Amino acid sequence: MLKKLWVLLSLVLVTTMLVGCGGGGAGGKLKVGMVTDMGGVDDKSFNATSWKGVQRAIDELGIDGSYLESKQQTDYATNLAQYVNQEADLIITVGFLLADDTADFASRYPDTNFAIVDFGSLGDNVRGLTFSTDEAGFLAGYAAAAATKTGKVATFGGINIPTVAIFMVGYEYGVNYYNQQHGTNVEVLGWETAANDGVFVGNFESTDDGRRVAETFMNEGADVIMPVAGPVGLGTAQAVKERGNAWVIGVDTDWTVSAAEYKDVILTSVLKNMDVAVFDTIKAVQADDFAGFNGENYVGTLANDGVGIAPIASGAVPAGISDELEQIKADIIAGKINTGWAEYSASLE
Amino acid sequence: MNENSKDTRRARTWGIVFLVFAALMLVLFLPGTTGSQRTTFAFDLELSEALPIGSLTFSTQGGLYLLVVLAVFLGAWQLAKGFKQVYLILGVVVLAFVLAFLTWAARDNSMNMTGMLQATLLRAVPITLAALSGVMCERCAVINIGIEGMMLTGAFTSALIGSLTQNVWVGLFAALSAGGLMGALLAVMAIRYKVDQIIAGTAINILATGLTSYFSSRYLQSIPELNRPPTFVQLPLPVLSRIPIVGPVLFTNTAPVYLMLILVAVIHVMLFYTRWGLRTRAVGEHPQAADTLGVNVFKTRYVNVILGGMIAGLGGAYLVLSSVARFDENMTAGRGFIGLAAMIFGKWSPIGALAASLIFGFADSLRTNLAILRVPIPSQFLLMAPYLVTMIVLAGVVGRANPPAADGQPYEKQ
Amino acid sequence: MPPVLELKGITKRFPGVLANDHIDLTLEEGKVLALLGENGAGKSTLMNVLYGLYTPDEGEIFVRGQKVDIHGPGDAIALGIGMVHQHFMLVPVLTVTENVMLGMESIKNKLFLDREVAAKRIHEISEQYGLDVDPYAMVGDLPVGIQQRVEIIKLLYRQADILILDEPTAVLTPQEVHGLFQVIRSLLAKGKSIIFISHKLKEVLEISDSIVVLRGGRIAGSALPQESNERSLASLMVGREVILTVAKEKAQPKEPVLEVKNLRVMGEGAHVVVRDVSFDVRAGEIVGVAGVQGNGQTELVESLTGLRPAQGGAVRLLGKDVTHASPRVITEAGTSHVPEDRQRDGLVLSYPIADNLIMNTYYLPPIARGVVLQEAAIKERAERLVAEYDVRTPSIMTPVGSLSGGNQQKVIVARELSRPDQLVIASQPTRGLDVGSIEYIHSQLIRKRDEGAAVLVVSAELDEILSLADRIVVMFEGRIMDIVPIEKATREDIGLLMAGIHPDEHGADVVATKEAA
Amino acid sequence: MSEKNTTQGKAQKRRSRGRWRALLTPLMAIVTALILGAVVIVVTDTSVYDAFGEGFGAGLLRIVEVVVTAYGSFFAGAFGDPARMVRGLSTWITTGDGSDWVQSLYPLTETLRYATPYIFAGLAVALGFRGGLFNIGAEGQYFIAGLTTVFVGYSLTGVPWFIHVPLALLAGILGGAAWGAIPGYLKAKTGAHEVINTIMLNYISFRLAEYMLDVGGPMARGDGRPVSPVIQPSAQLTQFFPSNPNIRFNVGFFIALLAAVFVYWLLFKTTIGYEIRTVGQNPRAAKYAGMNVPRTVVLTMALSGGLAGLAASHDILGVIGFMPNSFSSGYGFDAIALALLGNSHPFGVVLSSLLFGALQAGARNMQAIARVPLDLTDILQGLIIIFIAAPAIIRALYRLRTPDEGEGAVMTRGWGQL
Repeated sequence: MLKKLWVLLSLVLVTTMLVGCGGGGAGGKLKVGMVTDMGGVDDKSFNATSWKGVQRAIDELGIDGSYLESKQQTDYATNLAQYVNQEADLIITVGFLLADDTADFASRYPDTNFAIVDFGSLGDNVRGLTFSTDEAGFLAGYAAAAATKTGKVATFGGINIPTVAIFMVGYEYGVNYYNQQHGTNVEVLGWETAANDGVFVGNFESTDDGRRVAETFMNEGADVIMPVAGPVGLGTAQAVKERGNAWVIGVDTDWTVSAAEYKDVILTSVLKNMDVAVFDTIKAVQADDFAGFNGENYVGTLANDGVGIAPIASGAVPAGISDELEQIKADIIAGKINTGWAEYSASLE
Repeated sequence: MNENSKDTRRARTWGIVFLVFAALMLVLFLPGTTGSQRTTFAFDLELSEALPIGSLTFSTQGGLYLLVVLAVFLGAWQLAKGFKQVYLILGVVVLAFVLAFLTWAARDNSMNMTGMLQATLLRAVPITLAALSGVMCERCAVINIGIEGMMLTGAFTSALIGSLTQNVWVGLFAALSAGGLMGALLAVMAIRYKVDQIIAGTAINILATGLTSYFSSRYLQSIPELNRPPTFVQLPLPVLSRIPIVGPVLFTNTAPVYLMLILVAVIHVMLFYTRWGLRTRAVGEHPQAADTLGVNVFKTRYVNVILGGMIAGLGGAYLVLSSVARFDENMTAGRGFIGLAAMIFGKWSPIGALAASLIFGFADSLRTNLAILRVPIPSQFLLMAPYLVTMIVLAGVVGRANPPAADGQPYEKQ
Repeated sequence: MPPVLELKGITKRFPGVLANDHIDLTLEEGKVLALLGENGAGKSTLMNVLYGLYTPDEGEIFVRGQKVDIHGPGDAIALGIGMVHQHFMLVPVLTVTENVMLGMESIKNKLFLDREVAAKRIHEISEQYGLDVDPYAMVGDLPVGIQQRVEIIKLLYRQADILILDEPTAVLTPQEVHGLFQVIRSLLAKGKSIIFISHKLKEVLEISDSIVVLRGGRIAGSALPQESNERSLASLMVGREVILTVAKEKAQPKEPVLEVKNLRVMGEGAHVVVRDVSFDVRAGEIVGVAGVQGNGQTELVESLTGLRPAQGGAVRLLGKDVTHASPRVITEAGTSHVPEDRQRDGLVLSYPIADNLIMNTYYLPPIARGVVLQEAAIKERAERLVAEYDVRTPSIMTPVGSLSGGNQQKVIVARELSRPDQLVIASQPTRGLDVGSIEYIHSQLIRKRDEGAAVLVVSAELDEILSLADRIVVMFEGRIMDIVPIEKATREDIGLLMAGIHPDEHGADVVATKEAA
Repeated sequence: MSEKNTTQGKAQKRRSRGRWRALLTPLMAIVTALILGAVVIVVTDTSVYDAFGEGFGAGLLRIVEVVVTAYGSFFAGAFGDPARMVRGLSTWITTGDGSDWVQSLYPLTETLRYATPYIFAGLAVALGFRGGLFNIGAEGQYFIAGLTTVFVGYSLTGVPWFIHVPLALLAGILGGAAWGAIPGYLKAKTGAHEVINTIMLNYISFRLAEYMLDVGGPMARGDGRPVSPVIQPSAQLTQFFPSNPNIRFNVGFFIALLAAVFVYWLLFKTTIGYEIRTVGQNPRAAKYAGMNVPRTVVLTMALSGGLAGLAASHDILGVIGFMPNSFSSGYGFDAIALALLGNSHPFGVVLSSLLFGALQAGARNMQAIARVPLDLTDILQGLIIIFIAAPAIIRALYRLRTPDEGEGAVMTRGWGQL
């Protein structure tokens, strides 16, 4: 009985090993690999949005695209090595936590193209994809201030890291700018750039926390809330939807599309068009005349539509506000308005 | 005589503790205030049916002094005469301290007390259900450390089945079944196979995390329609919901919240006043004794552990069907473990578990309010607070809580 | 009329053991059948078979002439069979009423426990049989004797008419035993039949109508009390002539080794359980501490060995103050300790014998050099002690848990007595052992005395104290009732002292501490 | 005399056969878990349903294909490709270019690298089990040790490696030990159960690490990211294949093996280990024997924490080179499985860690080739724990004979006090 089992086992082992090693190798397609950070590809945030860009490239450009999830810090290099060994043409890493490993691989594989979301330049063959989210957050803050009836707007984050906080910084500055322009006194709950601290739920998982924090905000009189915490924000949207007399501001993508069930309470969304940046990067690499990144980076701004805000819910703000927002957008592009980046960086020193 | 002197010494210690609290209020909160500052506590909630009672605005320093005087008075009385219910008075003094903290934090600002109490209860719901699950299992001497996994399973199932059927009750029922199934797995391992119960629970946690995450990434994420369950609507109870403060907090809730409150009461009554409860407690304390009187120890344990699993499943379903209307990986975020701590803190009684969970819920909602009021404590430290509270509570205040005598021991027919 | 209970050819096997080998028993209505035998003779197994806790491999049971199958306690209860276990089956945190009604609850309103009705019935039963018990008392707060009454009430509540009493007198004072016998007689008068299990010859002779002696799982013989005496029953029980007294020389006490003065000790739950106890133990004598279990002896020993802090008073060992010393300091000062519960306190059952033999010397040379254990030395020592103390084991690497109780105790005795200590404290040294092991351990304690050590023996068995001790300290409710030299000790007097009654009415207040002072 | 010898010989033979049988149950547990894992993979693969739409035979074929692809890539990722190894070796011999040979070893080195922190963490939990303590806090101890080890790693400059590396390792040990000693102390002094306290300390340690590494925080690198500075080169653990930096197999693995030998020696050959085991098996007996039970409890938890800390030291000094604010690893719960699987014996832990290392390395390859979510490893691990903890299930399933009961560690003792 046991002997037979052994024979069977070893047979299975041998065959599976033989088959397993045959994997890999793609046709003439451009091979693009994406390495997520620990949130995984279904984080409802930057991993998901970046993957959307790759998916679009698969559909529209006919590339061979795939992703590898990371569960722990040491997985990044493992996954990068996996793609390097598969001789991927472009490797996209998502999140600043992968910067060190990306830099390392980029220097060792100068012929491979890399792109990293949320981090700046790392070398000639790496394209940094960064976003001036404060600019978009500024517009959202301005719109929020215009939309509030209670004079209080709120925001909170998952964990206090720069890519999260920068949304909140722009938001606060936008509200203040509105106050300045309209002589109002709209208050921001949940973030203070000067203190570099605010309301954080401490994770990107517990949607219930998002709901409870939203309820507390509403009880304290806020009627616009911007959650910067991945799926936790959907808990906020649910709370606001049930209450009905407040607004949510989506982040990363247009929530009226990605979370359509909440579209009635979504004032607008702060767009961080990572998918566009990723898609553009893939497209550039696929182009016939592509000659390497040569240290060229991508900074998503209002100017190049790398960041922006989604259309504002109709009737939510007074009629003139859209025009004002257009003007502000132009002023930001022209560098006439401070969106808070400088002060925020200073507070980090 | 010796025993008496020890008692007086303890009484004196408590008196000093109360005075220290008073001194802390003076030192910590008073210096940062000015005479012109005013604190506002609001009590009305928007959209609630409760009769409005307005808000309370008072001088910050005045409020602080009042609370300090209260604590000093209680401390002095304790030193001089001593209270019979020391722990009750301790509660009052701690409450005074928290109020002083809030008075200080909300200086030149306002805070909605009713809102905070409401958040306290709602945040306590999943923790209480987790703790109740623990009570059910441990009262018959099966340790359940797999509550977290059972909750996750319940949450996942309720999201999936709720979405498929678009019926909250079916979703809830599915979560109960899934939780019960996980409970049955624990029961079989603990009772039939006599596996170390903590290890069995750990296995359930790992397995449930893996299964829910795996199926979530295979199905729920790619097909959003599978992750759009309906939710329970609020059912304000007639008349009761119009009472100020109490109405919005207690009587304007969804069915699972009422269900939780009813479960606490029912399990408490069942445990201490019915045949099932008597047998359960006997099995947890002295299974042989129960066995020799013809009580089926194994059956009692199977039933209780499966029921415990169902309650944990309900806790998961609450998060989905009564809170956020979707499942996300690891969305329980440690509530099962906090519930376990609440069970111990509550001394294995349902009402105690509720009380302990409310303390955790309060710590949670308090830190949100404090962060909104821009208390200059880094958010990370505010986030640590509930865990620190748990440790302090376990180490000091409850001292040695006594679990059911046979807790964790598999029963063998001799 | 058929006998009320009849067992025919009951056989029960456990892996490697034949616990009951074709046992036949007959119990007549209104009579007491005594089941006599040593520990391990198969009495408890037989009764567990009868009570449905075990299923017999062979044999038949007849109740009132009807053949019955008993698959669990529920069946036994339904047939009117009830059992008072040697270790009480009571839940300490429940009340008397709750304990009694458990499994047969009175219910009101279809759901709720009806404690009043049950309490009323308990009250009736206690009136009827002279069992005075408060139905609302918490069982854990009751003294042992009362707990036993609760157990009997449990049976009567279930209308049992065949009562099995398993070693009911083990935890009682002679006076309480007397009370129990009165209860038994009133039960018989109401037509109940009783199986009385014991290994105490005197009691069996006093209460029973017929006697069956078990040995090694078989019936060794049966007897009628009026035709038997202690000696004949004992030889039936043990299978050979036994010497019921221990041979020893008269003690030659020398200087005091242990001096205890006004010692106060708290028990669990912050009650004082040892109250101002003073006595001494001299080199070359055995002092026996007599008393019903739970009168502070356990805490006294724990305090003397450093396991429980003293609240007041002083303990001096060889002139050195050790009142607040740690167990290790006390051990190193020259104390051996045979703990009361060998499996719980004295051994690590999963360890081999060799590892158990080094439990208090593991850190000393030659067992350890620095922190490194010396395996050769451990083995050598184990081989030597196993041979010297007659531990019956296949190997020194056998886990202690697989040895018999007697051999387990010998391992502890070997470990403790092999050291050149001047003080030996032995708590219940022979509890639950067979006669052979008891004799052996007694002889070792006496050898130790004769070598000049001071020996303190605590035992709940009055016979053990009477046969071993040179002086007897009697404890009651944490106090020393009296200290009696063996020459002046009589069974009856010591029994009265154990029950808190001073036989000498005039000296009651004076005698308590005179010896120690 | 000679008779005695032969009986002893027989007994020995029986014992060694028993040992093989003891290995059989875990093996069957793993196989069973893999089979159930395959069921999960197949059931959740839509292509299988499509294939069944075409016909029953096609469906069956597809099932085999799915399973073989999944587990094939799994084994290839865990152990490598034998053919490639041979090819690489022959190239090396003929041309002197060893890079192919080294590259072919990559999967194997990944397995060993994943196994290294597992050995440390598994030893931590196993040591706790031996001492009757249930350390669920390896994760938190890992975090705190990460902070201390990385601090020494980056802040100390100008010291040679043979001073820097031991110092950084020591920092990790001390950090973990301190964090482990807290619940030990609380248990010894107040009876608060270590399970709850270690869980609480896990959450606290995450927040603490977040605070320390927060941008602008005390240990932040200062490039706008919540990560620590990179450690000095002198603090790096020696890499074995510097020619191929993708291979991050380092001397840490051998430190882990040394740690296992040390724990074995400590537990079974020293008086300290004797105390730890006695307290674990029977704290009352330990107290009666004059051992200082509270001190032993604190010591056990500190040692356990120190071992968990070494896992962090390995990951930082040998693999990542810095500490990010989300350092999470899941080692805490995995370690429980490892200790259990290894029967709380140090060498058993090494074996089970190798298994889990293979599981992790294989799963990553399985993700890349067969696109099976990584979460499958959790399912497999959960199942393996269940089957190992309840060997009766496996024995019943495969009709194996019941082995002789030997000395096992007392795992936990409920909420009971010392």
